[in-house]
Amino acid sequence: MKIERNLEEHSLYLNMGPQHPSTHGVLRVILKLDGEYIEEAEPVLGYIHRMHEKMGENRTYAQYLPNMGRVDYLSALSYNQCYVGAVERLTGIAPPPRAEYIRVITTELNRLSSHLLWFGAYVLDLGGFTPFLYSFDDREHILDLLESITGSRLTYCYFRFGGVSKDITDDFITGTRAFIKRLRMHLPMYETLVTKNVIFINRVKEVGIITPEAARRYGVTGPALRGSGIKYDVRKNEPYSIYPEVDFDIPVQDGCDALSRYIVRMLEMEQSMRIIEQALDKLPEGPVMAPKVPKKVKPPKGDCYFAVETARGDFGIYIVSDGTETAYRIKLRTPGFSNLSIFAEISRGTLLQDAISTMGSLDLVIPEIDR
Amino acid sequence: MGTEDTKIKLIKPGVTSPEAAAKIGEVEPPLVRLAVVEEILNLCRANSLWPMTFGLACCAIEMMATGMARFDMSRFGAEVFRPSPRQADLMIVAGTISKKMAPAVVTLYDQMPAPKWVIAMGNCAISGGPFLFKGQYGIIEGAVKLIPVDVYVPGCPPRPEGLLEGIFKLQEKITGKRFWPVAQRKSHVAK
Amino acid sequence: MEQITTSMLINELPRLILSLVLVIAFVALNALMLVYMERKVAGHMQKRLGPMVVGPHGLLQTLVDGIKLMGKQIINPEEVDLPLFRMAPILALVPAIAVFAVIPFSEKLVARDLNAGLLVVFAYASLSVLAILAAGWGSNNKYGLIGAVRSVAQQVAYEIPMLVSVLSVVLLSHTTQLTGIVNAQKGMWNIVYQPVAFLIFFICSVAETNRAPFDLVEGESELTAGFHTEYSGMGFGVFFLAEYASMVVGAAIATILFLGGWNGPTFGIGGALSGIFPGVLWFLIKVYILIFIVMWIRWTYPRVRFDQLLNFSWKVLLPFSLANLIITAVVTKL
Amino acid sequence: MSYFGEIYTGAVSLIAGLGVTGKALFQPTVTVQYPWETIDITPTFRGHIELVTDEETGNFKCICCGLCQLNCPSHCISIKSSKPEGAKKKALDSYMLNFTTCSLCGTCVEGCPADAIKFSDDYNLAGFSREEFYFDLVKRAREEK
Repeated sequence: MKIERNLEEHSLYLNMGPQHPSTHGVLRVILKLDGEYIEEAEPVLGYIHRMHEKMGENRTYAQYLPNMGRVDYLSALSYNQCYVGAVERLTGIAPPPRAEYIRVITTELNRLSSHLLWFGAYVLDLGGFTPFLYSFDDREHILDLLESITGSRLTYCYFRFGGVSKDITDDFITGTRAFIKRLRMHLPMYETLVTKNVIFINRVKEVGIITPEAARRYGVTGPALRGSGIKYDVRKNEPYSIYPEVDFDIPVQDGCDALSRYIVRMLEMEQSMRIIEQALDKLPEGPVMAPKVPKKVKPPKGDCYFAVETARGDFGIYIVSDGTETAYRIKLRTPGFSNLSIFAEISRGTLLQDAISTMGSLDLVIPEIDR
Repeated sequence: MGTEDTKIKLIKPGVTSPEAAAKIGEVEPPLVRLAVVEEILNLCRANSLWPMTFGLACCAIEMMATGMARFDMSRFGAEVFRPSPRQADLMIVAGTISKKMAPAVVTLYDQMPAPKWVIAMGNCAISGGPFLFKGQYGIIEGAVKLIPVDVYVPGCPPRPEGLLEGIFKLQEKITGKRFWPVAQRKSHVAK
Repeated sequence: MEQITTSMLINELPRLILSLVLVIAFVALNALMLVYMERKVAGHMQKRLGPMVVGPHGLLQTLVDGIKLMGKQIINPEEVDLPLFRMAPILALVPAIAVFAVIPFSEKLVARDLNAGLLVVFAYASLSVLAILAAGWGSNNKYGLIGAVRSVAQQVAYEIPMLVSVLSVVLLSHTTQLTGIVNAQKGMWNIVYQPVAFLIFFICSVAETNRAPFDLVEGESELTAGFHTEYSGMGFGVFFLAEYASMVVGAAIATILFLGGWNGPTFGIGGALSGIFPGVLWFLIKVYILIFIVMWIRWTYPRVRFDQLLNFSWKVLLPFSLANLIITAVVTKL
Repeated sequence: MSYFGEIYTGAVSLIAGLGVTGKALFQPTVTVQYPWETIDITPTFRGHIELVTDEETGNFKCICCGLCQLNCPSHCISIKSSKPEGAKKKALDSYMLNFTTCSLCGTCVEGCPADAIKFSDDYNLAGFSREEFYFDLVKRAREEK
């Protein structure tokens, strides 16, 4: 029997955000609740709109670099890599091989740190506090390593057109190897503490189902897509940098739920470590900057699109150059925006707590969505 | 529960700016002020600064890192991150305040019970930081344009030590003296 | 009738006042200790130090926090139901304190040794849900309201298996007087005969005190601070006090029912040890160990989901406790 | 049977989780007690910029070309220089850094043709007003000397 009800009378509007512990920043979600069931969830964006695209039209190509560390501060180096790659493609500068290797090593370290932070923050969303501190403890080691090379802990501005700003040291290499050893020892601990925990499994299993069809429709990318059984990764599908030269797998799970996305990320950490190890083994000698990089980068008229795989998915930059020192238009295609847009659909009819686990499993970084 | 008593000893004059006190309106100046009681209260307040779980952007990650095992803000009694502004003493503005977010920031500040303090963490919260350019349309050029700021911690983002130093400065501001030694800076070769 | 009242007053009033003062002092001191312990346990579990600088190893940290909370502005948010809003914290604290009237800390140290002590405990314990409901309803906050509604469902679901598991203890010791139950465990603690009942009781008492992983009422990541979202200063402080007081109550009842109360261990090598400490100390040691386990659990697990919480109670705890009760009944009859 | 199986595996997983945190309880802490101890700040750390002085002459290495000012994405550097009568080179009058808008990208240091600026290791700055972070680098460098 279908019970007819006047929804207007029964539903409760709940404003989650812009300040809320589990929206990871300043996302606002207007929830229409029936009891604890969500009838409608409407994300409201723009609370941290920082004019990145507009700034691209106001700054020279080199001056725009620091912005790339701040669009998505958790995987800043991937963004660095994408922008630098796009400008290099436009201007035809080719970075030396050592620079490419260093880029991949540091980017993968950055991916590890991003995934570690996500892991901790996700368990925190689900109410577990201690794993958060453990993963931060591991993450601090990555930050130490990256700081010794790039000079900053979070918002890196390290890559340059035609190379990287500073060569890596032997200390960095030994430190990285030691860290990988350490993380390999710690991952089983995380598995016992969280992955196998019955409460955790019950919270994430069959929650936030993204069907492959819906994922395609919304343009979901990254681990969220691979958790739905679609094997798409920019590093394999449109290889860039030295990714074709290293051997790694793309973890795919076909559960379509939050648990699958979780497992994909945990497996990706292992793959990142594999990539770093191989890159360190193969690291060629040589300069880290291309010999002829003009002081003022002035790409010829034209446009170009370059995409990389960040920790959150497919990030692309589209640059239109009018031949001057400043870009005519810079368009950022950020993965978080597409990943969030599916939230309204998949959270409908679920419990309030499920919505939290779903949102956490999408790994949102709000400044990247609002740009 | 001595409601009258607590209502009187609300705020130490000079802790937040008079403009701020006037803006809030609710905060009455103490009728009777006992110097000893004030001093003890301030000592307690300085050592129990509960921040609000409130992150805006990049600096929020460093704020979290300050609470984590390596830097451990809890040593100073400041790890009790309260998600509700009603229970917080300290607002760490960690990140860029966009124009859309500004009313929410002001609301959150107003919701906090006095005495309350604000730390502007990072360059964005101080002055708009790297997002300040001629013709910018989206951000507030510093938290101080919205709410009274007590301590500024510059950096992009500041290291966790910077935030800890900011908390020490705030303690200094509340009690009038610095409790902890100044960190001896030493540059080392990386491990 | 009149004579009885006067004589009662003369004899009982000093005793009553004394025990009230003692209990309130104990509860307050205990809360200070427990919050400190909680922060230290959490800190070291997370490989950090916890409070360090206020007092030696941060011992005075919670005292400082308490004084600070007293000195905060008291805010009455707009459109709150003021009587309810202000009453709720007190309503939460009073039952938690009142229960101490019947809890025997040792053979002699008990304010009122009622022969229906167990029932009094549960009567008071179930009052706490009213306080949460009043707080959530009265504060005119949607998070608070959802928290309060969750609390009611949770309390109803967990009280039943709790009472049923307690019944099997009552069957064993043939009394509901708390001292009687302890005295019945002189030879062997009830936990040996009733491990299932103990587990169920323990889980339920964690749920009743709204501790993680059952802290849905104030589930930080969904409901910001749940029912006490709108409480500032001492209003929040009193809720905090009540939470820790009811934690002690839960652990104390578990100790009395299953762990032999003030008796030292009488079996194994423990038999030699039991004479060392006075009864009160044994009692407190057991209570604190149980509280430590509650904290350990809190800092380890994520939060359960609401429907799973209810399912767990109705589908696992209740059948097990009923089965346990039936088996106990049959065995004692045999 | 799966009903009991689930309860059993669930209980085992919960106890295993307790084991992890219980073990951590007795492991040494990783906290660095900040004001008393400090972490090694790497030499590459990017603090605010400082002027470099020539060790031989004691003068600033800065040649007042203004490249840093020009390259800076957030326009936080302003240089004033003058050419004294008869002198060959320009002399630095003031070098103002508005650290509150700096993004620590390093463009100024890398672009400097004379290696006249470097990153400081001021990692724990904090102050009561934002004007404290409008650095007059010339004055700062002289004071340090």
